[in-house]
Amino acid sequence: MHLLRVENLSVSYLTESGEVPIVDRMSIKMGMGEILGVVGESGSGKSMMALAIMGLLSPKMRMRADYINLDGEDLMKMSVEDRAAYVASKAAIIFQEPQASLNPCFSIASQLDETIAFHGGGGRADRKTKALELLDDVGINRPDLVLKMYPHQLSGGMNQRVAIAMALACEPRLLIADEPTTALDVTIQSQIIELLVKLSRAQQSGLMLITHDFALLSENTDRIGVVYSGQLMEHAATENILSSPHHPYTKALLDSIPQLGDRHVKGSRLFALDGNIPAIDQLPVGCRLGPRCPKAERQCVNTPELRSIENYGKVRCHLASVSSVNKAEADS
Amino acid sequence: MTSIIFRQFLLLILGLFTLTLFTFGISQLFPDPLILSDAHAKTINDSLIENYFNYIAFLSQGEWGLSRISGRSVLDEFFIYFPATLELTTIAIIFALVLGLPLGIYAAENKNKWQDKLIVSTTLIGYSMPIFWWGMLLVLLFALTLGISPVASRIGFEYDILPVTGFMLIDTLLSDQPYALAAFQNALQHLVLPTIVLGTIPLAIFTRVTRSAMIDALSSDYIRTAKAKGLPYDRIIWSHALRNAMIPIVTVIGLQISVLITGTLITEKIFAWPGIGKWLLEAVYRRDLVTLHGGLLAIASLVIIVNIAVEVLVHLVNPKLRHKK
Amino acid sequence: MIHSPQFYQQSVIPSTVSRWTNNFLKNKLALSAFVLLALIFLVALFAPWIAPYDPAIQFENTKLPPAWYDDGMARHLLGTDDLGRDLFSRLVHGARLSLKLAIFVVVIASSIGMLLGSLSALSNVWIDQIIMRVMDLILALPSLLLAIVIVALIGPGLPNAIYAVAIVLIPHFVLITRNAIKAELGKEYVTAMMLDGATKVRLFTHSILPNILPSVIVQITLAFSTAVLEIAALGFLGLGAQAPYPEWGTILSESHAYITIAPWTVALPGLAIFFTLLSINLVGEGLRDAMELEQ
Amino acid sequence: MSFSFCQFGKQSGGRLLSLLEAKNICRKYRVRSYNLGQSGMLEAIKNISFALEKGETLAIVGESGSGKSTLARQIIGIEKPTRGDIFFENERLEFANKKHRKNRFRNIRMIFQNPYESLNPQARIGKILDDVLSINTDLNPKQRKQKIESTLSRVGLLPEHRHRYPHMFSGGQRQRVAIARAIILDPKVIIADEPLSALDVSIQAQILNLLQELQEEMGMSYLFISHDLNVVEHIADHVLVMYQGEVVESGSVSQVFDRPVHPYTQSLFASTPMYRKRFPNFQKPRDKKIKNVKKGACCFAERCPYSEQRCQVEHPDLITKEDSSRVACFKNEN
Repeated sequence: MHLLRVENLSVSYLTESGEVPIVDRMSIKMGMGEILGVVGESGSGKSMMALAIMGLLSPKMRMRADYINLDGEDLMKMSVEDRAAYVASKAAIIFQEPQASLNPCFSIASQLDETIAFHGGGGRADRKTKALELLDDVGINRPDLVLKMYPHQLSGGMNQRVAIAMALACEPRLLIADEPTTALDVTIQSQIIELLVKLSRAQQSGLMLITHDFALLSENTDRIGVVYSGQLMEHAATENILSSPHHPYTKALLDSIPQLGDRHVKGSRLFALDGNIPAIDQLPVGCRLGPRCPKAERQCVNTPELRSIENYGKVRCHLASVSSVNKAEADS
Repeated sequence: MTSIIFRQFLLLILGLFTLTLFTFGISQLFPDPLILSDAHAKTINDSLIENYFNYIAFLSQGEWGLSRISGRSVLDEFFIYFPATLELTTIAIIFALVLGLPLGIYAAENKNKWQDKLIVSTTLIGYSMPIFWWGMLLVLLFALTLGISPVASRIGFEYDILPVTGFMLIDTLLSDQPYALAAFQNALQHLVLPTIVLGTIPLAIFTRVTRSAMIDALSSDYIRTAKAKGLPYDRIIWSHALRNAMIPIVTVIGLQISVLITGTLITEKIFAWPGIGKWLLEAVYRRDLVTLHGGLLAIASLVIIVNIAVEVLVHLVNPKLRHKK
Repeated sequence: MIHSPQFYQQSVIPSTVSRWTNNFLKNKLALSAFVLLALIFLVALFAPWIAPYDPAIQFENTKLPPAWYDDGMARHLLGTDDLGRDLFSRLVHGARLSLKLAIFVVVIASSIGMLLGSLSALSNVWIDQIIMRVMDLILALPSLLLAIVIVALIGPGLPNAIYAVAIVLIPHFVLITRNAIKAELGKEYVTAMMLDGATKVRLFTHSILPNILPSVIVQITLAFSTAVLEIAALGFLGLGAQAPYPEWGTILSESHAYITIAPWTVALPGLAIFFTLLSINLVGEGLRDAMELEQ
Repeated sequence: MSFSFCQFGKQSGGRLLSLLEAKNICRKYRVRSYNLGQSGMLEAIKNISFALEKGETLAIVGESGSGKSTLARQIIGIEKPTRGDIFFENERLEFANKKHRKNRFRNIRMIFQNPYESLNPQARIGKILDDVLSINTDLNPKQRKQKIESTLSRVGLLPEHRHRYPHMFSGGQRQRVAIARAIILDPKVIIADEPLSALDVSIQAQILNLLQELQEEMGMSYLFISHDLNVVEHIADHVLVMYQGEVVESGSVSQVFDRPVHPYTQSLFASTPMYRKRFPNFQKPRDKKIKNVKKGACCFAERCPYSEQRCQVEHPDLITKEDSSRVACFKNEN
């Protein structure tokens, strides 16, 4: 049974001159307790997808989907109120800017307490004990002190821990972390990611880790989805993607990160995709990577569909099956 | 927190100092010297600095001079006229807040919809209203044509109310006359039109500020977090968003005080309201410089004090400022 | 040269100012307010030619209602006041007076204010503090109260009252200029320009000034509407323009007593003030949106 | 350019100096407290020394608050260091000296982190570049136009782009404009302050390649400030690791990336997923800070996994080893 199944989720932005699609027919599956990494560049729609699942899109956005099945119930069939309550009980989300995602006018205690109370946290004393426990769970040294503080008195890393504690207060089956460490320092980053992974494994809850940093996903995730320009380009197990990426975009992303031991040698260059990420209202015809793709062929002006490839996963590329066949031939 | 109060207190002293420097400077620049009392006259000599300190000394003893019109102490007169003004301005501010906050919140919730556009354009009309004309129009319509509101003054002359606190609404209730309750009602009726006239511009401003502060708050990350937690809509608006929006709103309320005093002068003239405005206008028509000096000093000190108080309040509602070392 | 790409490209990419103009022209409401304001300005400019009569001439028919009433007369389009003066002529001349004074006030206040604001932002802490404390003091003085004091000291009349209005408007310009400059100075492109070797003067004229101009322009429209209002208020209280000057506020104050007998003498000058203020505020609002400023 | 080249470099006053050298740079800021009368000094950087050779890249690595941007501000000449000297081409740069300033601004150029904020939003690109040339060179308008067009092509933009405003470019293009502005005067040193961190992954590689290309063509030296270890390993010749305003370790890229000694450097590697495999034994910094560390003790003592009694009281010196790498740690002394 799946924790999350999203089929053909589209999100568009309403303007005076019509709808601008931001997310295009995204389909994603997550098993119980699975850690899914979603990687993509800014504006690729990866955050919009998360907000759409959580029902947090701004009023100017429209979403459509065949179904969004979260822990056995289809969100698309619920009324707005039911849906909000159901999602809040099953899923939680943390954002990129920990400072901004906590209310600056309330103490940590009152924000945590509010959440615990709303999710049926019992009496005042019980709630306080629960709050202390939660802060302890996320590795905060002196929970009693932190409870009395306000977000601006805490560092970014601490605030992110508090945000995680608040998300855990809902006892979610699914935790979505939208660029949780981008605003943090390297050493703090790894602590937060480790914490998220540890909590997810301990509670057998799903974790969706959204980031632009491939390296971050390589160690921690079970499966990875690669998003480009609003479309899911590749969706497969982490080791598959890392060892033999099928989509040229994924390959380019992996190649454009300097490799270990790759030292300054005159004339050596990194692999880099040409050109710029297309503006969302000026998408190319056919494959959205087309004009930048080093392997583009004539057939790439036709829009590729997301196709399953045996023993691998799903890929949106005309050339993917060919190359995998070639690979199979070579193996035999 | 104590350090903030200390700092604001210093600013208050500094403000009052510049103010007295200003009034003292005026009194020196003009040939008609400002003499607060006979004792004060004796101390005046050639040294400016000494004169200033004497001036301060007399002011702080409460010797603000005698009115040239009535011959009474200016400070005493101020306290006779001030309650009427305070009553009117307080109620006008409450009126503007009670109406402006919900309107602003409602507009923010419906951002860019027709309700929002209607509210925003109405506030622009209110903001562009010359209030002396607005007052006359209201009097013409409600008092003179429809006759459902009194034309002027604080209370009907058939009621004889002993001034105890100076606030008509309280005094009528305190009165032991048999018509105390009727008088209270009558006083309320007299307040309606002046309140609307004086409150119109603050109402327009509060509505706009509330709207934009709420729009800012509602589009912030922490509201998204609150929504994700599944909190009820009303709680998100009235607790999480409004609490943050209060910071700019309180700041603007503070800035309105001096604008409100200007409005009071006009409103009191239209409604023959026996307050500070009437008192000062009388003084200027009859060139009573001592009264004007006292009035200017009292009102400006008041505005400075209120501004400082609001500043402290801003620090109180904003935890970021509260904990600043 | 004509075939060079420069010739072609320049016509393609509009300058910032033309982009703002386009934004403003797209805003129907602001545009109509601008047309109305321009009309008022034209009326003010050509008042002596537009007004049929001298505003001080007294006709026999006093308190004559506007021409569209049954007992109105065609030669007095908006009727006459209690002394038999032609209301239309008085309002037209009033426009001239009000706008002239308001422009004068705003020019004085904005130039002094911007000068002090720049000084405050660019000089050391002490000068900054002194200027700011004085501005705090002026902000604590209600504008009409200050006007009253000045009038009481120097005597009533237009020029004296005008100074009061100008003084009261200065702090807003000082604050907005100072804060805008301080914000600009903290921005990276100012540092970058300094590293290009730009002198302070060049930095100010090329980088800081163009970037703070939008906020100053919006402040000017705000100040203009405040000036019109305050001048009228002073006239209404009998402290500004004195009768028989055809100033809008003064006209209102004169006709206050005849509000029941000749309501149009109250309604029409008020409408004139109201529409002037409304159009200025709408234009200001439109400018703010067009120049992409945050509120 | 190898390190040994400088041994035969220009001689000045009997001393050998590199192209750009910083000696014991300190910068303190006065921190105004909200309480009246109380004000403290914050030492943003302490005793920083380094040498940058011609055509080489020195990378400065550190987290936010490590003082790496402050260091850049002292070198470029926006601020005057509280103490310490900066030598450029064997000449000590005086902060207030007009000739020195002009020379410094011409020859040491900067690329900022956020390309959008470092370009005047009200000016066309051509105007921004033209200003640089008209202030610093004697070229006539026609020559300036040629220079602008050739520089724009060089950084991968079109000559026509000079009519555009900054907001009309994408992030990567804007950083190209910023690079054009830096190289248009043919400088000798470029300080790049986190030039990639505001860019998307697929664009980062483009800009990194461009920077390397330009360096090879023009022989410039880079002072490359970054927190990204992969990138630093890829581009740098020498590395300076900073923590809380101090240099904790420095050396050639192979010294720092193959045999890091300082616990902070090690913890950086341990926190970066890609390097964890290379250095499986390195410890991450402590989750919970050690309390009561004395002021003036080792800057990393609070979070250091190997922190001992001595570390929490004394400050280790930055010791230069035989291979000319430097480390500030007691562990290394023994």
